[in-house]
Amino acid sequence: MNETPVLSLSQVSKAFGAVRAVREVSLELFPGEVHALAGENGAGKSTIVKILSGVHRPDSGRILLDGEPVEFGGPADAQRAGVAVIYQEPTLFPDLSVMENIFMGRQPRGRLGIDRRAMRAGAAELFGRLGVHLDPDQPARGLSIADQQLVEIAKALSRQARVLVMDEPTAALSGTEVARLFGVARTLRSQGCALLFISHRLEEIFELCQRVTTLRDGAYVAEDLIAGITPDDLVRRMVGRELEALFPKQETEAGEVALKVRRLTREGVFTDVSFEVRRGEIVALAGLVGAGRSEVARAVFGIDRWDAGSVEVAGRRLRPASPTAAMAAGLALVPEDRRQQGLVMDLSIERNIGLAGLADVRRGPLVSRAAERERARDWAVRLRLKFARLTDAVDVLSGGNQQKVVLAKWLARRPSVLIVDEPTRGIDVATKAEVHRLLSELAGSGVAVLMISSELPEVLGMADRVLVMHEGRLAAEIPRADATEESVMAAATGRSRG
Amino acid sequence: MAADLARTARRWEGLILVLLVGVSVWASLGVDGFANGSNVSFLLLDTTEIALMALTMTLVIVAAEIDLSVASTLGLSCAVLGGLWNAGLPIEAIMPICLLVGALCGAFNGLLVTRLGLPSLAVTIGTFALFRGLAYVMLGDQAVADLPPAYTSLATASIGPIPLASVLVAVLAVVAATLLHATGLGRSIVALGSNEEAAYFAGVRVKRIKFWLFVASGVMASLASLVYTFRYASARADNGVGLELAVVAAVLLGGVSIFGGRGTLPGVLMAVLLLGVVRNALILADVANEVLNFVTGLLLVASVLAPNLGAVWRRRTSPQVEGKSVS
Amino acid sequence: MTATVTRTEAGRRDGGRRLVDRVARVRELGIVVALGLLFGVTGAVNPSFLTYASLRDILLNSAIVAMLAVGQTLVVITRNVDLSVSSVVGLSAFGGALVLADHPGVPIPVVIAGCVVLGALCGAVNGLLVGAAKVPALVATLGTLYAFRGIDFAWAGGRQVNAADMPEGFLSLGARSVLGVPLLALVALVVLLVVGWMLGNLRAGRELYAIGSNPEAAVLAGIRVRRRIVAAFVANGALAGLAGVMWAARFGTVDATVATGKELDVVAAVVVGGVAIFGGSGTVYGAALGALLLTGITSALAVLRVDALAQTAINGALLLAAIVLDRVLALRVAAALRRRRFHDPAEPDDRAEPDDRANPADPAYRADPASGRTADGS
Amino acid sequence: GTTKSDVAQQSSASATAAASSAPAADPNAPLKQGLKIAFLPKQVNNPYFTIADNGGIEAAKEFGGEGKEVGPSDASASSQVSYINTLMQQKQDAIVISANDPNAVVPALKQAMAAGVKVVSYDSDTAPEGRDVFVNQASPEDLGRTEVQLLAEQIGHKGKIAVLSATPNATNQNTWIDFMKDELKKPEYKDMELVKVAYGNDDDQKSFTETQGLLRSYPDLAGIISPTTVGIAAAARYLSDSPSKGKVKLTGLGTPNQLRKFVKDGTIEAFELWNPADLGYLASYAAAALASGQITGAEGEKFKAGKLGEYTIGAKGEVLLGKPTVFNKDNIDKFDF
Ligand SMILES: Nc1ncnc2c1ncn2[C@@H]1O[C@H](COP(=O)(O)OP(=O)(O)OP(=O)(O)O)[C@@H](O)[C@H]1O
Ligand SMILES: Nc1ncnc2c1ncn2[C@@H]1O[C@H](COP(=O)(O)OP(=O)(O)OP(=O)(O)O)[C@@H](O)[C@H]1O
Ligand SMILES: [Mg+2]
Ligand SMILES: [Mg+2]
Repeated sequence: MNETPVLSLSQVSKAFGAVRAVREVSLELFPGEVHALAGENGAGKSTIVKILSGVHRPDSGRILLDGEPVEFGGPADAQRAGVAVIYQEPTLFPDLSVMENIFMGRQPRGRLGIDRRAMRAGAAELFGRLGVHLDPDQPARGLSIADQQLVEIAKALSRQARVLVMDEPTAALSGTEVARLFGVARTLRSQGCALLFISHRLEEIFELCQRVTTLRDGAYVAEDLIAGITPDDLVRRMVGRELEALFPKQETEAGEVALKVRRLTREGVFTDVSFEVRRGEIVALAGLVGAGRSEVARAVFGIDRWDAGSVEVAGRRLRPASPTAAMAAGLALVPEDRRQQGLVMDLSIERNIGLAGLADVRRGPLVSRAAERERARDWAVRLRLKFARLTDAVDVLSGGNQQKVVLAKWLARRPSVLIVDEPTRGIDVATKAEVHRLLSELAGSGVAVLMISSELPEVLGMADRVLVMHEGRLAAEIPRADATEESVMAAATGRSRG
Repeated sequence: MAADLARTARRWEGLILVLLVGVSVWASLGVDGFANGSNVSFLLLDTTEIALMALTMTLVIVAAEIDLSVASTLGLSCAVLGGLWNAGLPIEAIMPICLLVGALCGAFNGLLVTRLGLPSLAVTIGTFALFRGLAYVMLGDQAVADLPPAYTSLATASIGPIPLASVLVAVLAVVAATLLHATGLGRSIVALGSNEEAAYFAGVRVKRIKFWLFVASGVMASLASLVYTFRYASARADNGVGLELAVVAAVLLGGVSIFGGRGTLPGVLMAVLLLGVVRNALILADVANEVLNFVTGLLLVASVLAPNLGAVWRRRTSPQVEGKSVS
Repeated sequence: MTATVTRTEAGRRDGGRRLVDRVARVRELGIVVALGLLFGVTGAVNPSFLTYASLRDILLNSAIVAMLAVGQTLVVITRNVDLSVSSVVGLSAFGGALVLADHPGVPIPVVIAGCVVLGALCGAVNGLLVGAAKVPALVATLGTLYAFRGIDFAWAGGRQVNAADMPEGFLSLGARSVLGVPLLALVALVVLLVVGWMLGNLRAGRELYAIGSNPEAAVLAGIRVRRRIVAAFVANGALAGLAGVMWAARFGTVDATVATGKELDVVAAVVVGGVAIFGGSGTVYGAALGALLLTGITSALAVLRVDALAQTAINGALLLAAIVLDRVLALRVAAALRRRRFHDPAEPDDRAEPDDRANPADPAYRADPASGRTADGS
Repeated sequence: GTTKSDVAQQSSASATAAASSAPAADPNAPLKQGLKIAFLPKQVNNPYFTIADNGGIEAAKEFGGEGKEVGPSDASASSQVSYINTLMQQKQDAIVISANDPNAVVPALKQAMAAGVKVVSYDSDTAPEGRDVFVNQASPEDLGRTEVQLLAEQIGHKGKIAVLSATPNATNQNTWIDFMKDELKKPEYKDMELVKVAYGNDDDQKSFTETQGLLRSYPDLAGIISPTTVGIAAAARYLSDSPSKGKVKLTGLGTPNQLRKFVKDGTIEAFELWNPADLGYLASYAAAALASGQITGAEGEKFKAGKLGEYTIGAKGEVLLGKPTVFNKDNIDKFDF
């Protein structure tokens, strides 16, 4: 290819104090091409994205726009240069309507200020292209992570940029939305847009991209044409070694019923949901985004009040709307939104891990710092957390490593019923395998696991049984043997009753 | 971001300490009448009520709430004390009743904040007027001054230059600091102040903790009212008008983030002392009152500005540390 | 992974129902109801409360606080606060009065403009401290609250400017009416409408909401956050400056203590008016209504022959009642909307509704008394 | 336990003990030179106190002393106490104070007196054990009664009247109002009725609203007495622009400068006040006389107060400045304060 790249990085480095997040990385984005950026958690992908978007200024190296060196003083400069970015973590204005979120700072203007009608039409058109049904007038507050992600995508598309950078846009999406997104991305590509795509789902990279750059520990490893490599090659480049099988779920004997949910209803959200999870079992809760899976999990754990039905743990009814009661009964919930619900971003890694188990690290009335640290260190090592010090705020961790901290926080409590909502969102392949091994091990030791996941391979690989939700109701229960992509998707989309 | 904050906080307390020592040394050398026992004793005594209320205010603000009604609670408690004393009750029976009144005031705030989910700023602006008004209803325009000398002299008594009331403050400060910095409850308070939702998801009893924090704030305000009444030997409905801003100012100067989740009690106590020392020294030096207020304001702004400007300046000069350092 | 199915059709509209929803969701509903109750009850007890002269007085009384509340809203929306307004009002009132008294030759419009500029300068100091130097607004403006008042005291040095010292033409501004509406109220109304329109319909206005709603995202969206915050403080300062001259014209007697302690009234008006104290939502109309409600309460108590000693308490109780009423109404409306949507799945989903009980995990919990009504402030 | 009655017994016992140990006065002692006299008003930068204290500082210059004004910017008792303590540290010879709370300042003042500082209260008295002498601007009885008389003349001894006071706790105002009520009991006022005491809290806006409230709730109101300078100015300002101007009479305490416009435009017929500068002047001399040993504060002692002539200490250590001046259209231009 002898075209000049629209945007390229040449030998850029970026350090945060002692952490060298990016080391002399070069990257070229060509028009009409989707370029993938691959690497483990903390490899420096998001840092590259933030350099491209003007959030971070590189310590050394150059950014070239159409072959000319440029300096981005801030996000506004990058936007003016035609770079649109979807950040790893949603950046919405919760108080504003969805359409204003999309067009903030670029609202269509009429004679009397902002033209709301045009703005609404614009948003509706974007949602149409993405095939989502969001009300443009709805406030962004309370949108599920997936919907937030979709709004972010719409926002980036609305910029009609020359370069579109997408940092794990699909992490919270299920197959349907991903397919739509890819459709849109291909159209943009054919129109001459340059795209940068980041994902920990390797099959997505192979489906969409033409070229892939791999990073390891902040350093450039290789640039390959997708056509020329296999997924195994890519993993080897990322991890630097061979990986064992991805989904090592061991067969275990299901024990007695640990979690029993009966006719649970929360008006306007989900209706008449009944299921049970036995000790030693991993039950997956599948469905399309917005089917109400997370809502069920929240209600079971006592975050939300339910209107009817009951929840029993080990045969004892749970007091509604009390997370403390749920925790006392042995329940744990790894929530889907790690920044809002999972972590206190300003607190250190050890404090976050300790937060759910303060009773375990007590000496008399006081907290034993040593015990707290010991516990945090133990789990950090087990989950292969990449960190500088345990006293660092979780804020500085990469997205995937933050997710590991949430997991550590709940696993450290040794729950008897573990509910995990999108447990591997944003986690790299190697660690994902690690998390799966862990879940499987937990199940093996008699823990009942309820896993919500939008990633079908994960569901199929891990679950002993698959429950499928559709529009707030349980649509099907599929045993492992019958669970296939087709059967699950059919139930999830309401085409068949399983 | 957060690492930076943590470092600022550490630096902040350092800054306040340096200021405190600096001003004290300057005043001892340069201001007549500053460095003698009776003045020091008086200076300490004069910060008692603010220090007491600042202890619980710190906890409340770290939990990302605020209690602007403390001074009114103090007033109401004073009025109750005066009214019951006039009615002939023994003072030993009145004092627990006053503390109870404070607890009720706090519980009222707490209920409105936690049960209805109202912002505490709005609620306590309302109760700020309500409690003060109840004080007027209770005691009207009377001033009760014939309080038992045993207690009034106790309130001003001191061991050497250390007033008894300051001993009370010190004891409670140790309790509060231990609570905030070394117990699980303290961890929970910090966590919920920083991210309430995540704390709730982690099983922190957010509402219950907040409720009790408001109750504690009320009780502390009425404890302060006892000190106040006996110290001035005067129970009136308008006792302590305007103290709430002084308390909030001291807490903020002490490095507590108004957005919650960050702040230490040693910092706050040093800030209370710093404000007391500065006021005392400047008044002794015959500095006009308007300058005094100006200096108070400046101190507040400068204490935050200085570290910030430092950071901005360093960023300008060396882009290498533009981001946040982990080391 | 390739199945393409859509969720239930959600975006359908139903004109009539939407209108009802819209009304029910109007952010200021609670406070309008509270105002209605206040005027209704007081008027029933003492009809003279509803006479033209009385209403005119109430409008006049609330004009200054309303204008300050409008300015404060600009700042609060950006997740900041300006406690120094009362000191700015004092400074501007005294400065204006002093010039009028000592230099009778200076034309009145020049004096007014001067006061506005003085206020804007004070606002700029606050704005730079908060926007550029990143001092938390509460700390910065608590500091300047003391500092500006100190300057005022030093300037006045115990002097008082009296009505006799100021030109009649100036004083009459404080009392004159145009078409039966007091001039000061008219000024406040114009300010209200202009600022309200700007917040709702200008990009700059919407950006203020964005900044308050999520400051970090605002930076990423390319909004010039610092500039906007400084602008909000400057505008608020300018309005406080204007309020200062209005004060001088209205009360005639001016010394260095003018408007001491009024910052809490202003913040109370803003909060009662439903502006979220943590930024991002609320309207100037609400804030102005809040100011009207607060002054209305004081006026009503004065008219109702309420025992003077009980007034403060009743004032506080009514203030609380207004906030609680607003909150309860909001919860009811939200719950009703949720129930109805449940029975009619074609209605678009609004997940911002508060739960029946306050719940910390509920997005609306942390926000203002009634978030979860309209998304944008207009 | 400790109850009110035990305390009453104790304190009466200690009062008699203190009274017996007063040192004797030497009426012929010369005024000492270089006396340091500090004025502690309720609030600094309050124009009324600024005038009064300047009068006092003027007097100090006359007798070769050194006067200064210090004090809080908020009218609160607790901040006054801080100042008393620092004045004691500074070893002032005398403190001249207008108390925000007659009782709260007493412990601090007693401490100061024990350290040899003389204390004179002016404008607003402290409890008697907290000072040596109280310089009273006008007898409260006189003030209360003359205000009623002033208003009665203006409204022809007939109609409803109201009082617009400062805060409900203002000691001065409350004493005056009590005497007003007492005066109104006399037969010549049988057609007058005091319908309400409103409180403007010495805040412009509140005083305005209260005035409006009075006119609204008593449409047939004949007159208002406002014994506070902030209140009367606000009420005058409101009335001058309202249809009630001249119909509802207004009187009370105010400074001529403040009210000149309203007297000229007919809103106010007459009001009264003592000369604040003279008040400070007299208090300054009283302090000097105390510090020089001329007087001790006992009844019947006499001292000279410069241009104001000789004064005698009355009962309870009170010195009376004299009768207040009544200001009206004819004489107001002769005054500038
Ligand atoms: N603001 C910051 N301060 C300090 N360290 C940081 C900061 N941002 C990132 N880092 C560190 O830089 C490294 C790279 O982080 P980055 O977010 O780029 O990883 P990533 O490749 O996007 O990982 P993931 O797949 O988990 O999202 C990590 O070690 C992280 O801890
Ligand atoms: N058909 C639908 N149309 C509109 N809203 C729906 C529909 N089905 C469910 N919802 C709403 O979607 C929300 C469920 O979101 P939730 O985040 O729980 O979904 P989920 O299945 O967990 O998806 P994910 O976790 O992948 O985001 C509920 O508030 C529900 O009211
Ligand atoms: Mg990342
Ligand atoms: Mg979900």
